[in-house]
Amino acid sequence: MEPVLSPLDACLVLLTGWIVVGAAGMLRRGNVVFVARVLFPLGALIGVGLAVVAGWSLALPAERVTLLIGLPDLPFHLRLDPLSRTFLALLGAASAGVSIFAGGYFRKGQGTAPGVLGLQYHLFLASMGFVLLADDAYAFMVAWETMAVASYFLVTSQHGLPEIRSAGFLYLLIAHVGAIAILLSFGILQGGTWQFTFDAMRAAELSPTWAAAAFGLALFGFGAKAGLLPTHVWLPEAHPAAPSPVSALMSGVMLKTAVYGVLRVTFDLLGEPAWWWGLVPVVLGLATALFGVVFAAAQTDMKRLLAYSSIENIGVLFTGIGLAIVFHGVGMQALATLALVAVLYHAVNHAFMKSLLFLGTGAVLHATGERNLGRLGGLIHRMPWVAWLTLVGVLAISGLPPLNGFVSEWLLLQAFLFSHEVPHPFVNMLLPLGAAIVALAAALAAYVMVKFFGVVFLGQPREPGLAHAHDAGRLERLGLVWLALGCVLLGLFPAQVIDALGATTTQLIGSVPPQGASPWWMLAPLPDRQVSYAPLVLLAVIAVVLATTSVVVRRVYRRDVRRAPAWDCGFARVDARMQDTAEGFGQPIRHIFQGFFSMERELPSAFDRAPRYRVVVGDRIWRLVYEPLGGRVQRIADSLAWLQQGRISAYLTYSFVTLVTLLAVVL
Amino acid sequence: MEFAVLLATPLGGSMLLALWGHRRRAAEINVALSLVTFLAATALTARVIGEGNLLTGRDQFFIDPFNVFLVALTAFVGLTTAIFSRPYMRVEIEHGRLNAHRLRLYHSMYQLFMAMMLVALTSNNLGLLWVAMEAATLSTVLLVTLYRTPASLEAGWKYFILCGVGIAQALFGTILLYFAAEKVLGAEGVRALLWTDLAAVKGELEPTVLSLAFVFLLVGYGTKVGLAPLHNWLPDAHAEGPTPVSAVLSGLLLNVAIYAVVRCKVLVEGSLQSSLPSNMLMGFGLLSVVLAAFFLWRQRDIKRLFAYSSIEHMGIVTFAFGMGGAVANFAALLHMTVHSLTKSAIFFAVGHAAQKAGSQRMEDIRGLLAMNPTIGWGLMLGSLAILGVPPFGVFASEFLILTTAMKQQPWATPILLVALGVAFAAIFGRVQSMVYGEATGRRLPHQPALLPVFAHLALVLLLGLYIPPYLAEWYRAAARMIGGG
Amino acid sequence: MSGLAWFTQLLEVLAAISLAPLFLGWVNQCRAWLQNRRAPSLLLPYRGIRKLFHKDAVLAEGASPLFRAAPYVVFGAMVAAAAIIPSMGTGLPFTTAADAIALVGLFATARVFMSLAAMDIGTAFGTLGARREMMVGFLAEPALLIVIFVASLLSATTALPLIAERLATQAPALYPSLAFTAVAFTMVLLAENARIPVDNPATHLELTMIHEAMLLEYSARHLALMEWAAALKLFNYACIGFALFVPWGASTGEPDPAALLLSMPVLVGKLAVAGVWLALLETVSAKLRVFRAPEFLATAFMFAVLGLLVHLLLGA
Amino acid sequence: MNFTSLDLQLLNTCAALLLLVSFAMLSQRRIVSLVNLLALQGTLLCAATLLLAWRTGQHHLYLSAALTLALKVVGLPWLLHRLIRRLEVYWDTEPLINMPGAMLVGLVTVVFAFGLAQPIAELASTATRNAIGIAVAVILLAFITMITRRKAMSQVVGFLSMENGLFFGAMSATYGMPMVVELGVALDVLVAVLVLGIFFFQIREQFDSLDLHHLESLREDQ
Repeated sequence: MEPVLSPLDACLVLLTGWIVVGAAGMLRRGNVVFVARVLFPLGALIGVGLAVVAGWSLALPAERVTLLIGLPDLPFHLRLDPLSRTFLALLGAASAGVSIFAGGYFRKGQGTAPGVLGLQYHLFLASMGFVLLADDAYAFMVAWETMAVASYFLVTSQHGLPEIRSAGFLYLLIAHVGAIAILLSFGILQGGTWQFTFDAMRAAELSPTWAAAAFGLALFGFGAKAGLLPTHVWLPEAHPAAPSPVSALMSGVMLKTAVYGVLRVTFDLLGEPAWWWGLVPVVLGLATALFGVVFAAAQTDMKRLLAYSSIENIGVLFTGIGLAIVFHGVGMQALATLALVAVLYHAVNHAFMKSLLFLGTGAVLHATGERNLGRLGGLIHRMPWVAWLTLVGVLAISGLPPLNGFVSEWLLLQAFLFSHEVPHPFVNMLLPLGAAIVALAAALAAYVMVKFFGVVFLGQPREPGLAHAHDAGRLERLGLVWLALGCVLLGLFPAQVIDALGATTTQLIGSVPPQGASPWWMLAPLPDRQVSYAPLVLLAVIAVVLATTSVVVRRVYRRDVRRAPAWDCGFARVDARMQDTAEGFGQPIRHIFQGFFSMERELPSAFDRAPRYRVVVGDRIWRLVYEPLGGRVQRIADSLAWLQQGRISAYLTYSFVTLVTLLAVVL
Repeated sequence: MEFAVLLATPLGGSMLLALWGHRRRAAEINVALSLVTFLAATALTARVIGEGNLLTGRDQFFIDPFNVFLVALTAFVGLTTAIFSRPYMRVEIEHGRLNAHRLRLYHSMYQLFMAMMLVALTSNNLGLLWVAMEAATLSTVLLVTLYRTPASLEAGWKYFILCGVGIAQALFGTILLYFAAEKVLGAEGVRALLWTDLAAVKGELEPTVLSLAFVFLLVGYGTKVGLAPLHNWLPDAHAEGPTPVSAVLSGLLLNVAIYAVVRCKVLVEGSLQSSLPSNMLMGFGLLSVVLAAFFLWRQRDIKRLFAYSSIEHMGIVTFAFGMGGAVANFAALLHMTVHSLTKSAIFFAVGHAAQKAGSQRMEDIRGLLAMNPTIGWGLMLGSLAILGVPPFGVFASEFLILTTAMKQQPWATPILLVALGVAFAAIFGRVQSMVYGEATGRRLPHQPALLPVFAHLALVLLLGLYIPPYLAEWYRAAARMIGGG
Repeated sequence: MSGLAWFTQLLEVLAAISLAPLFLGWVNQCRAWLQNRRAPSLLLPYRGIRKLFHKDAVLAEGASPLFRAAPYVVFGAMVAAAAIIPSMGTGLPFTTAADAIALVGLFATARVFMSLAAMDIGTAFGTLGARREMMVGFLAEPALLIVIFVASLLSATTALPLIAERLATQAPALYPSLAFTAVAFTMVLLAENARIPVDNPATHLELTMIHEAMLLEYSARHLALMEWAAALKLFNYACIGFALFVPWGASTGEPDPAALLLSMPVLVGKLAVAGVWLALLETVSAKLRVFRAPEFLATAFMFAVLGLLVHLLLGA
Repeated sequence: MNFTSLDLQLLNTCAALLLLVSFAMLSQRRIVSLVNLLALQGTLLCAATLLLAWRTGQHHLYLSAALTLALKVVGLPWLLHRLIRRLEVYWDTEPLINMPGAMLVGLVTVVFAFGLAQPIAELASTATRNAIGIAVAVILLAFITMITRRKAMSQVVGFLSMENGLFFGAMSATYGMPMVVELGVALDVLVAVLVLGIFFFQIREQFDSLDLHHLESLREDQ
C-alpha cells in the first residue's frame, strides 16, 4: 500500500517537528520540568520516527523537492537518496538515545536557560538533517553553518568559564574557515555552468586539475569539521566544554556529517575520482588515527580522552574513504565496495559507541561533579547501570568481537589486506603497511579504553566524596540502554546491516557487496576469498562454555566464597592512592611515543616533604601551526597601523596622492 | 504628492524641531515625523512599483528602482533610529553628557540630515545631488560634535576637512561632466546636468573628459563612502558621535555616497566603453576590505570596531559594483540593504551596551548576556549576521558576490576570503568576550528600546531565507539599469 | 553440517582443552632439564588446577561482579579460539565462525577482560600488571596481524583453516617471507604468553611480573580457570604457528572423528618439538627490563614487515 | 560672442594672477595676509566673471559675479578677520614643508595640472579654454596649502581658495554652472564657513589654541 506521505515529505515534517519542539521551549524558558521531561522525549520520538522513515525507505529511488524559500534564482533544493537516508537513519537513531538521556540530564543550573538550550539543541538536530537533505550549494551552506552556530551556542552554554569561551571561539573560527573552503570547492564544482544545484555539479565536466582542486578543498573543509589533522585542535577543547549530551551529538553525529560531505562530493558530485586522490585521505587518516589514539592515552580528563578517541575514529573513517577512492580508481570494484561499506558501517557504529560513552561520562559527571580521572574510581559499585552499559561501549569501541566496533574494523582490514594488488609501484608496497597502523591504532584504542573504564569505574574510589555518587535516573538509563542495544545488535547482525548499506554503495560506486550463498548469521563479503565471520557463533560458543563451566564449578565442587581484604602480596595497608592514576596508566605510551608530545614534567625529588608529580602534555601541532599564524596576522595589523597616525595633513596627503595617481593613470 | 510629503516632512520637521526640539515631547515628534516620512516613502514605493519610473519637479527629481528602494530603506532605518534614540538620548541627558538645547540641535539636525539624504537620492540633477551631499555632511558634522568633548571635536574637524575637500573634488568632477554634457545637450543650462538626459546620450559623451571627471567624482564621493585610503575620517566620526548618529552614518550615509558613485559610474562606463571605471572600483573595494580586516585586529573601542567593519562591507559592495553584471549588481544592492539593516541594529545594541558599561572600551564591557539577555543576544546575533553567517541575509549576498568573483575575477577570490576570515576572527573574538562571562556594570534607568534591533535582525533573517518576488524583481530592474560587467 | 561434524568439532575442542596443561607441563619439564634442574612431573599443571578447584574462593572486599565474571569470559574466549583454530582438522563447522583477524580479536577480548579484572580490586600490583599487559598487547597485535597477512597473501585468504589447507596442499616450496614471519611469530608468542624474555611465568618478583601480577588477587576456582586459560592460550598460539608454518598432517576435507584421531599423534609430535624449542629459547635468552619489551616487540614487528615486503617483492 | 584680443589678454592676466596668488598663499605664513590674499583671489575671480559676462552677454554670469563679490571678496574675508581678531591667531607656526620645498612641489603640480588640462582645453569651445589648466593648478595648490598648514584657520583658507579654483574652473570651462547649482554651492560654502566659525570657538575653548597638533589623539598606531 502507498503511504500517505512520501519519505521525503515525512522527513521534512519530522525535521520541522524538531524546530517546533525547540521553539515550544521558548514559551516557558525557565521551566526545566517542561523542557526536559516533556520536550526532549518528544524530540527523541521524532528521532525514532526519522530513523524508521529513513531506514524503511533506504532502498527506494531518490526523490527531490524544491522549496519556495531560498535565493530568488536558487530556491532550496532537497533530495533524499540512499546516501542521505543512511546518514539520516544514523542521525535519528543516535539522537533518539541522546535526547531521551538529555531529558533526564538537564537540570536547573547557571548558564543558558533550559528553554533556550532546548531551542539550540533541536535547531542543531534539524540543521544536521537539512545538511543531509540539501541538494544545492546555498541550501547546504545555510544548513551547514546553522549547524555550526547552533552547536557553538550549545558548547558555550556554560560561558562563565574563560576556557569554555576560548574553546567555543576556536571551534567556530575553524568551522568558519572550513565552510569557506567548502564554498570554494562548490565554486569549482559547478564547472562553468554557474548553476549551484548539485544536479548541475553532477553534470559539470571538470578538467583533472580543477577536479583535484575541488576534492582537496572539500577534504580540507570537511576535514576541519571532522577534526582531521592538522585542523583537529578545536575538538579536544570543544567536546569537554559542551554539556555531555551535546558532546555526544557533536562527536557521534556531527562529525559524521563531515564524512557524509566528503562522500557526497567525491563519489556523487565529482563522479569519477582519480585513484591517486585517495592517497591523501589515507595518509592523513592514518596519521590522524595514530595521533588521536596516542593523545587519548595521555589524557587525564575523561571527556578530552573521548574527544581524542573521536579524532582517532575519524582518522580510521577517512582512511577507509581513501582506500575506497584508490580501489575504485583502479577498478577493483569488490574491494572499493568493501572499503566503502566499512566506512559507512564504522560511521554508524561510532555514532552509537561514542554517544554511549559520552553519555556515560555525563552520568558520572552529574553523580560526582568530576571530570578528572584522577579523582574518580570504584564507581561500578555506586552506579552499576552506568558502569555496565558503559562497559558495552568500551568493549565495542576497543574493537572486540562480537560487538559492532570489531565488524567495521574487520572489514577495513580485509580491504587493506588486498591493497597490494593495486597496480602502482610503491603504493602496492606501502598501503599494506597502513593495515599495521590501523591494527596498532585499534590495539591502542583498547589500551585507552581499559584505562578509561578501569580508572573511572573500577578500583577503589580515589575521593571520599565518591561514596555519595548516585546511579543514573530512569530517562538517562533508557537512553544508555537504547545506545548499548544498538552497539550489540549492530555487532551481531552484520550481514543484515551490510545488505541495507547495499543501496548506498550502488548509488556511490555502482556495486553492492556480494552476499553470496552464506547463511543469514554469517558475514562473507568476499566469496572468492572464502573469509567469513559469524559473531553469533562466537557469542554462542563463549556463552555455552561460560554456562557449562559455571554449572560444573557450582555442581561438582560446591565450595563457597569468602570475602577478605585484598591480599596484594601480603601488603596490609592498601589504600586508594596506591592505584595507578590516569597519568600512571598512560606513562608507557608517553614513554614510547615521546616524539608526539611536547611535555613539561614536574618530578618530585626524594627528599621533599609533600612530593607531587605533575605532567602537562601539549600538542606540538598547535605550537607549529596555529601560534605562528595568529602572530603573523597580528604583526601585519601592527605594521599597517602607522598608516593611521591621526595627523590630518597625512590624511589629506593620502587623498592628494590618490587623486594625482589616478589622474596620471587615466591620462 | 507622496513625493512632496517625503521631502517636505523632514525639511519642515527640522525647522519645527529647531524651535521646539528642547521641549518635553520633542523625541516623540521626531519619531512621528520619521513615521510620516516612512509612510510617504512606502506610498511612493508602491506607486513606482505600480506605475514605473517617475519624473517630477520640472524633471529635477527622478525615481527609479535603484533609488526608490534606497529611499524606502533610508526612511525605514530613519524611523527605527528615531525610535531607538528616544530612550537613548534621555539616558544621555541623565548622565549629563547632553543638555536641552544640544538635544534641540540634535533633533533638528537629524531631520535635516534625513531630508538631505532623501534629496540626494531622488534628485535627478547631479549638481543638486552634490549640494545635498555637502549639506548632509555639514549637518552630520554638527551631530558628530554633539558631545563637544575634545575627541568629538577632533573627529568632527577631520570629518569636515576630509569630506569637505573630497566633496570639492566631486564638484570639479561634476563641472567636467557638465562641460562634456554641454557639448552634446547644448548649452541651455539646466538640462545638461539631468541624469536622465545624460543617461540617454551617455554614448556620445566625450571619453577623455569623462574619465577625468570620473576620477574626481570617485575620489570625491569615495571619501564619503569610506574607501581606503580615503577612509580615515570614518572610524573617528563613528566612534565619537552619539550612537544613533553612528547608526545612520553607517547605515544610510555610506549607502547614499555609494549611490552617487554608481550613478556616475553608469554614465562614465556608457561613454568610455572600457573597463577602467570597473577596475578602479574593484581596486578600491579590495583595498578597503583588506585594510579594514587588518585594522579590526587593533581595535579597543567597540564603535571603532564596527566602523571598520562598515568600511570592510562598503569595500565588498564597491567591489561587487565594480564587477558589474546582473548577478553582481543584484548582490551588491542586496548587500547594501542587509548591511545597513544589520549594522544599524548592531549600533543600537552597542549603544545600550556602552551605556550600561559606562564606557566604549571593549575590556570594560563584559557579560552582557548575564546583564541584559536581549542586548546580549542582539549584539551576538547581529555580529554573527554581519560576519556573514547563514541563515542571515549578509551571507546570501556574500555568497552571490563570492561565486560571481570566482567566475569573473578568480584572482580576487582568495584575497577576499582571507580578508573575510581575518575579519571574522577579529570581530567575533571581541564580541564573544563582551557578550559572555560575568556581568559588570549597572542597571539602565530606562528599559532600552530593542524593538528596532530585533525588527532589523528579523528582516535580515528573512532576506537570507526568502526574498519576496517583487523585491527581487525590483533589485533585478535596478541591477539591469546599472549594467556593466 | 551433520551431527557427525559437530561431534568431531566437540572432540577437537575437548582434546585441545585437555591437552593444553600437558603441553605447558612439557615445556616446563624441558626447561628444567635444560637448566639441569630436577624436572617436575608432566602432570603438575593438572594437579595444580585440580587442587585449586577444591579450595574455598577468597574474594577481596572491593571485588565487583566483573572480577568474578572475568575468569569465565577469558576461559570461554580461549575455548572458542581453540574451536576455531584448525589444530587437528580443517573442515570443522566452527572454523567458518571467525578468520585469523577475528581470532586476534578474541585474544584481545580475553586480554581486556583480564586487565579490567586486575584493575578491579585497585591494588598497586593489579594496575601495574594491567598496564604492562596492555602495553605488550598493543605492541604484539600489529606484529601478529602482519604475520597473518603474509600467510594470507600466500594463500589469498584470512581463514586460518584455508591457509593451512592451501599451504599444505601447495607443492612444498621455500618461502623466504614465511621464514621472516616465523621469527616474528615466535617472538610474539613469547611475549603474548608471558614467557621469558618479556615476562617470567615462574617469578613473583613484583617489579618484573606482568601476567602474574594480574592474577594476584585470584584464588581457587577463579585462579584455576585463569591458569587453564593461560595454558590454553599457549596451546592455541602453538597451533596457530603449526597452521601457518608446518600445516602438514592436519586432517583435511570432510570432518570425521577417525581422521581427527589419526591426526592427533601428528599434533602431539609437533607440540613435543615446539615445547623443546620454546624451552630452549627461554633458557638461552635472559629476562629483559620491562622497557626493553617494546624494543623486543618492535623487532618482531620489523621482521614481520620485512616478510611482507619480501613477499611483495619476490611474490614468495 | 566676439572676443577682442584685448579681452583675452585681460582674462589670461587674471588667470595668471590667480595662479600667482595661489603660490603666494602657499608661501604666506601670516594668517591675516593669507586672508587678504584670499580676498584678492576673490576679487580677481569676480573681475574675470564680469568680463566674461559682459562679453558673452550671459546674464546669469552677472549674478554669479555678484555672488562672488558678496561672498568671497567681502563676506568671508570679513568673517575670517573677525574670527582672527576674536581668537588672536595671527601667525601660523612653521609649515610642515619648508618654503622652497613647497614651492618645488607647487611647480611640479602646476606642470601636472597643465598637462591634465590639455585634452579638456582642446575640446573646449570657450574662449577661456586655456584658463582651465590654471583652474586645476589653483585647486591642487590649494590642496597642498591645506596639507602643509598647521593651524585650523589657515587650513580653512586653503579650503576656500580651493572653492575659488573650482569656481574659476567652472567659469572658464563652461561659462559657469546652472543657476540652481551655483546658488546651492554658494549657500553650502557660506554655511560651511559659519559651521567652521562655531568650530573654531569650540576647539578654542577645548584646547585654547587652534593648533592642529592637538587634534591628533584619535589614531591607530598606539
